[in-house]
Amino acid sequence: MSLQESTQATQRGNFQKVNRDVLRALQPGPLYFALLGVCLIVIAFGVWAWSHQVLEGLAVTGLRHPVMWGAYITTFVFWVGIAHSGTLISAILFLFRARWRAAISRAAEAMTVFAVMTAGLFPIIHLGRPWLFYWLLPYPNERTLWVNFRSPLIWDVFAVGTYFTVSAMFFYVGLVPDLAVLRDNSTGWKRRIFSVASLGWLGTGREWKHFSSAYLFLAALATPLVVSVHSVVSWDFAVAIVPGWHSTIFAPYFVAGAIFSGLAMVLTLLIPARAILNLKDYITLHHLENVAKLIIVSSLIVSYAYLTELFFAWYSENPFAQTVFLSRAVGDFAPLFWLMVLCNCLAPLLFFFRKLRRNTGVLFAISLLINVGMWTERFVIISGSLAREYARTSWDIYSPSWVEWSILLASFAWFAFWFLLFIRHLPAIPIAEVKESMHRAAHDPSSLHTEQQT
Amino acid sequence: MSKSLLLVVPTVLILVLAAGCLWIFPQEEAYSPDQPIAFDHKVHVTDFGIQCLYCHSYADRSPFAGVPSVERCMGCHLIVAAQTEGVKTLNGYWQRGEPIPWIKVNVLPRFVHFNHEAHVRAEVDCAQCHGKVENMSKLSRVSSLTMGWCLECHRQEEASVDCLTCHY
Amino acid sequence: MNGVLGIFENRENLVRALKDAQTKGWKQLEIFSPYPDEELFELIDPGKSPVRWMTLAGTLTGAICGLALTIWTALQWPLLITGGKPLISLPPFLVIAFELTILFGALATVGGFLYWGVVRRFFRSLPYDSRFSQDHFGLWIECSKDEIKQVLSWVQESGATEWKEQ
Amino acid sequence: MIKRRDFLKTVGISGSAALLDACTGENSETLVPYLVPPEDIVPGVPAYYTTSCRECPAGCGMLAKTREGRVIKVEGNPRHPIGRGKLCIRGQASVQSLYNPDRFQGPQRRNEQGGLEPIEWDQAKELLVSRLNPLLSEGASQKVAWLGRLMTGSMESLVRQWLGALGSDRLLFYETFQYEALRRASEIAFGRLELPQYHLEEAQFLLSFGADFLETWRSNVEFTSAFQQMRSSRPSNAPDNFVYLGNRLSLTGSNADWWIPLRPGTEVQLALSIAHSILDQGLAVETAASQEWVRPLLAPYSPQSTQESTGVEVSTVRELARRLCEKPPSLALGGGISATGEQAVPLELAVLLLNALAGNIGKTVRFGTPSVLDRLASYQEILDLAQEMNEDKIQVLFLHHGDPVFTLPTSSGFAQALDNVPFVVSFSSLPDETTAHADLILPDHHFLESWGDYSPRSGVSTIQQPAMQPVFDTKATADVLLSTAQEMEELAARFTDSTYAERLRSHWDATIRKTLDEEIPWEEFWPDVLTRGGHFQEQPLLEVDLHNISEHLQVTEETLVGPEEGKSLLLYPSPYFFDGRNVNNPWLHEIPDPTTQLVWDSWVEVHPETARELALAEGDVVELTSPYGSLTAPVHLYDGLHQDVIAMPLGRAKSADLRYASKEGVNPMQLISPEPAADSGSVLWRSVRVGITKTGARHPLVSLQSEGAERPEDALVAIQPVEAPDAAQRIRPSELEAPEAHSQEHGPVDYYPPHEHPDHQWSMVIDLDACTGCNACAAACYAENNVPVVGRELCGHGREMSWLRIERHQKPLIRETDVVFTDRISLPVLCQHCHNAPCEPVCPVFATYHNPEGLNAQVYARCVGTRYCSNNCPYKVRRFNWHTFTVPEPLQLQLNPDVTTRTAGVMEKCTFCVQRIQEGKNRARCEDREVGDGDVTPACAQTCPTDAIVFGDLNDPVSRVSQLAGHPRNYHILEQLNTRPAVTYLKKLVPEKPFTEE
Repeated sequence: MSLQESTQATQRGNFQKVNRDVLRALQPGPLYFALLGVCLIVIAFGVWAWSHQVLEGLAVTGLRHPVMWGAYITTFVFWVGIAHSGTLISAILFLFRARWRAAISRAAEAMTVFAVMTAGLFPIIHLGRPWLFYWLLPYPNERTLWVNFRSPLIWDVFAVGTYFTVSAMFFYVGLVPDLAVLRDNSTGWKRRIFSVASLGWLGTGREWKHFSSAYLFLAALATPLVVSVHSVVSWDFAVAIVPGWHSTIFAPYFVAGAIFSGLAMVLTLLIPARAILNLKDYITLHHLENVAKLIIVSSLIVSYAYLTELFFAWYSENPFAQTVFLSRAVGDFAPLFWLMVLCNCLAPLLFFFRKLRRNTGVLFAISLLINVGMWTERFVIISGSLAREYARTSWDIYSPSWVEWSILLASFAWFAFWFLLFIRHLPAIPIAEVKESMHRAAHDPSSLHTEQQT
Repeated sequence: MSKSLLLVVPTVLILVLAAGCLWIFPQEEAYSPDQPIAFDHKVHVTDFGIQCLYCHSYADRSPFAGVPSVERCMGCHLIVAAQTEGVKTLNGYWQRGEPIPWIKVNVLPRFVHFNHEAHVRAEVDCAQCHGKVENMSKLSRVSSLTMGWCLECHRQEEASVDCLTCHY
Repeated sequence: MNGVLGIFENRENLVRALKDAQTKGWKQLEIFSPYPDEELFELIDPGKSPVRWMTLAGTLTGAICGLALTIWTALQWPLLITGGKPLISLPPFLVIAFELTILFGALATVGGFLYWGVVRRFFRSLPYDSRFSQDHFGLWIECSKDEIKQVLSWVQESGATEWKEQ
Repeated sequence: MIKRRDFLKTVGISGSAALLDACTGENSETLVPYLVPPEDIVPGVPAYYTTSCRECPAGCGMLAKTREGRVIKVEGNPRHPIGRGKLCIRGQASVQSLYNPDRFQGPQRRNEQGGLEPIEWDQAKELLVSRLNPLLSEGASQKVAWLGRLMTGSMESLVRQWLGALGSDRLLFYETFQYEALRRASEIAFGRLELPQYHLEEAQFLLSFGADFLETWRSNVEFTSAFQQMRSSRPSNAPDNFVYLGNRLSLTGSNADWWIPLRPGTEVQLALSIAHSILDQGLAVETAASQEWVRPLLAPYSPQSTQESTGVEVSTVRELARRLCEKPPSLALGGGISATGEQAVPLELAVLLLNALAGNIGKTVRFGTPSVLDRLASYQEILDLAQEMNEDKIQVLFLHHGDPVFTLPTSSGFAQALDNVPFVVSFSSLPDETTAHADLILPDHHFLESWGDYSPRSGVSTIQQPAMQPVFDTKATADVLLSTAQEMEELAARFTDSTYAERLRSHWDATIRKTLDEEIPWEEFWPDVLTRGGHFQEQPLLEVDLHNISEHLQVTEETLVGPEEGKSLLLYPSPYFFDGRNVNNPWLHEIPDPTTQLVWDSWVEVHPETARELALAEGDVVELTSPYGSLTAPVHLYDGLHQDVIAMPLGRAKSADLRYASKEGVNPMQLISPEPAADSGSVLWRSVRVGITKTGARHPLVSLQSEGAERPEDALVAIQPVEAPDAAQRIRPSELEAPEAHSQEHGPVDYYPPHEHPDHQWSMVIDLDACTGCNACAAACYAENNVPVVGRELCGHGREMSWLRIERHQKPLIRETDVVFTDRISLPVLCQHCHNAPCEPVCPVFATYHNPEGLNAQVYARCVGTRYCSNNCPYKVRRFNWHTFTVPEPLQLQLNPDVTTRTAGVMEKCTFCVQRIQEGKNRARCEDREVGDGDVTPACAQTCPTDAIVFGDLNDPVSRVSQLAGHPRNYHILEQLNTRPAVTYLKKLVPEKPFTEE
């Protein structure tokens, strides 16, 4: 009896601690504002660069005949990819009852939303006449002209649009009970805002019941969605006849790549975040290690895809495909290609060593490498193939101009900007879920046990 | 407060949508610029029964209908109504040997190739696009001249709706 | 709307009290919890949430709208043939249909949650204690004015640490 | 006619409007009516005027297409015997010399500071009169001289009369490239001091000693069509009937089947040894062979003896001899610029002898039709004039077009002589090296702005009509002469015609109408002349016999002055710029040079071997030094050269202040010898050896065709059978019978049913066997479709906009034997208008789609610029507007109002000239008839001198395309992609066997 008493007491203590810690995390330091400032400056520069491009025409980019797609589309694919791991962690792992995800799921979801917001900008930035972007939406107009649903770009519009809406809703629904926590711990106008945002959440049994069921179904819908989105993105290339693009393995290949890069980004974000917000007790080495394990798996899948591509090119005896892959392996694109192999295939192998994957320094470094590697991969696939198409008399080499580089940089600042706002104003870890898993841990040790394993 | 929100949010959304629709289908108000000479179609067409083709003489043999040359105007106005205000101005241009800078009323964008000849031959009445000019003392645009407007007729008359008919 | 709210420091007391209350035949009960706990909810409101039906309806609508939109717009201008493919080329249209399936499904699900989880609650004015979002549990027993005395005395026995009546 | 001001206002508006942003919706613009409507102008309806092209002396017939009173396009005049409706690239680009922004915009005078200052025409005339009157008063003779471009008919008579009135008959016609040696040779051999008329179309076998008749030699359009007739009639089992001998592989050379790279200076010996071998094998025609002087003359030149110096195998010589004679008539052409040195006359003699022995005289080589070129003043005569100028004998010198200071050997001192003349009057319309020495500039009209007549050869008198009002404040030279004369009391009485037009008519009446056999009233004669474009009549063939040429045929070792280790310098007329007269026409710079594929520069061509010796790389700037001068120019590696030679194009660069002319490598004429040839008195084009020194500077040359093989990975790919578009362009006689030659039948089966094309199915057939790669089509496309010029820098960034490119596919030339298989394919690549177009389904907004007439439509107004279509186009023919490209005033007046000008961010490409399709269909509809074959002809097909491009409706069974559809030689490029293009190619026929059997 007394034992039970004590466990209950400690649990209450823990619950209070959770609230305390999370709320404390919302108190920013000077470093925070410094970062925010830097982001804003970089964004401003990017905006200026883009307006320059709009006024001058795309001649200010490095793009050229025949390489019509370059850094912008690369970056688009990159950010969409980043988004994916968020959904993986929050939805897929949720369905698989991998409880350890609880602590990092919130951050991952936020990352998804912001990454899609960033990605969505690039198709517009890269347009020749961006002021007409809305022509890509099927809206009724007096011309009775609609959009061409056969075009993968329209699939993109729908896939990315859906993805953004769904992940945003998923993020918000999960947030509602925690907003109530904020409400109950704030006063004045903040309290008003939070009480509106939390939809007047009381935490009644019935609320929780519908909440859980909604959350479950959203997760169930998000899972096929996340697979479809990057498949669609990959079809931008796979359905084209460009040698080096036109490949059946692209969908799974890209989805794996997306999750791979996303997981890396999770590490890149969480390792500093948990230190700064000192949430080390919630986002533990154990979590990071699990992410690292997932990275190994996805890295191996990606490496396998690389080999498959090369094998196809060789075995098909299709001279065009061979030209492209030779130009990657030993031609003008060799440096990028091998950089990509180093970052995406070799570096992650280090995670096979427990010591290394439990060392935050190593984790962080390699996660950065993977980010670079995955951007390079998309660049090599997109520009590398275009530069070596059928008409060899039109071959040319492409390298991004300062405009493209600065817009790429600005996209990172833009992403960081939102993420900073997020960790400053919203609970970076799902309070209710953490409490729930604490409760489970307390009541059936088995779940604790499984937590160690997953 | 939370409850009233339930009503506020939807209303706002609906308003926004409505605004959007208005923006997509803008209202066409009649465009009627002031001309260098206050030319009165009503007088010329209704009162004196001059045919369109008399002045816009290219309409049946060229993509452009053409505006009458100053000489054509002077042809009559050397004698007719020589003292009226408008004709004085006209005479001024004639004396100075300057063409009259009429303001275009029915403007098509550069990327549209319209052919008067084809339409006249297809027996499309001038009024179908230009309206009842014979009743207009001051000329104004009656048709939106938007693509949808063209298509309406083309679909009805089973004329070509291939983009290349007008866009090249 | 009258009743009594008991505030509990831990789950066990709440469960005990709840079961007791149900035996007493009080129907209008509601509990408060800082985290989702299926067993608890089973006690208060057995059965599955109707949200699932919303999801189903949404997905079906989405699929139909997707196909309808693509096919109908294609027929708007049959001249626009591209790449030697038929006017109504289903494979690409299915992609759109799929995305809309998910989109509408998700929207409906959230709609369902908002309706049953939020809107419905707006019309029952329940009491609240800000500790419910932290570590306390609550039990609300709705009853008529004259029952209050009796309920209140029961609550005091039930292991609640605090109680309010309204 | 309308007043010029109003005219400019009208066109000014339509012109600037054409440049307006295609996206502007509501923009209030003004309608400017004519003051008095010109009877022959209906707005929106083109009016055509026959005239004569004056870009080069060939004088092709020309049709000027005008809209709202401005010339927007020029095309060949189909009823004219020269050109027969075709124009070369220079002719197509002549509209840009009309609207050239750098033209003199009015008369100018040299002021005290030595600069040019604008003046009024009245002042200008006063000034001229004031300089001429004294001469008249002192009754001086031969104090006035006229040096200018060729004139005939009324213009010539006017100038002669005018000079005569000033007491002078010094009228010299100047052209950079003369044919003095050939004329002299004809005189020696046949007693006719005239250029023979060559009839390639009748030749069974053609041998050219460096005569680049497809580019610049005499009348290139005429020769090109004749060449095509000769080629198309050749037997398919022996398709190699053209051998080119010379030390540079020109465009003409690369259109030959075989190239014999000759050591410079050995042409004569080779020609003679061929003649020798003809006699040896007893193939010669009796009349020639029987002449007693022939055998002794040829005795020393047995193939064995010449082999040493020429480096040509005995067997080759024997084969050449055999082919020359086996199927008469054949034809041997002699002496392009590249073969014009000391030995020019002997070479021409030897070549004429070959023709005589092969029995070509009177068949493919004819006399009795003197060419206008016969009347050119020789270099010697011009030197004499310079002499007089130096001796102060010339008081006033008139320069009428042409740029002698630039095009004469610099060291001839003509410029100095010019400075010694008290008063130099220039009628040039473009600033150049010569006008820099003029005291008074009275800019002449462009030939599209003025009346005139020109007779390129006897029997062909072309009328030249003003197709439009002058763009600038210029005056027709003829009218200037008349009006000045009328202001000088001594002359006024003798020049009564008020205008030149009047004089022209009376001249034609007197010299042509009155000389006709049957009496035609003027009222019928003149309109007929104007519509026909001139008056043409056949000339009788003149019988000639061969004289003894032995004492004139002294074969000597060619002496080249200059450093021993140096290379023999070969100057060649640029195929696009001739002698540099149209160096400021941007299209010509932007369209890749046909042999090098380079744009926007001048260069010196060096053989890769030589480059290796001198450690030179592409783009290195070298200094070339000869005893007479030196210049620097960037290096281009070209393997189509004899190793002892370096070559340089003439006329791509000028030092004059012209915005489009290159400033690199001017002026090669500094390098060559000022000495005239002893026998013919012509310029010694091949006279020096030049030393090459690396300056260390670099000037990368811009090529629009990436040479795949230069990249490492391609070295690996080369092992694989890479199917670039050049795949299977060649076909050998034996394959002609093979059924799989038919690409149509064995195409893969489609999953979807084919398109339906109820009314028309437009299609194009391009015959690679006919295409010479002259690029006239490309220029026509630029002119017709408002294709913007982007300039050197953007070309370097791969932003060129050309809708039609001619790819040069030529493997590195193998030099194992003395005879090289040229193996050059010129592949015109334009939008293939695929029926399964990969570009279409990827466009999100339907900006491109397949229209019911089989066109791959591109709707600029709808394009948002995703550029996906371009990525997905395997032919890489789509062009993207990286900027909103504009042109300087008044070049925009040339823009075609029927074609939307594109703005930044929009994709564009070949449309099969859809505006012409619409126009043709509309015309047919208005005339209540079906569209027939030939009603619609795209600009490229229209101008192609070899008719390599055929366009038509596949639904029409009698159309030419339908007939060519099942041709055994046809194929689609990248057929394996099953894009089903509407453009079909006919493979080039290449020889199966090596040149010599044994």
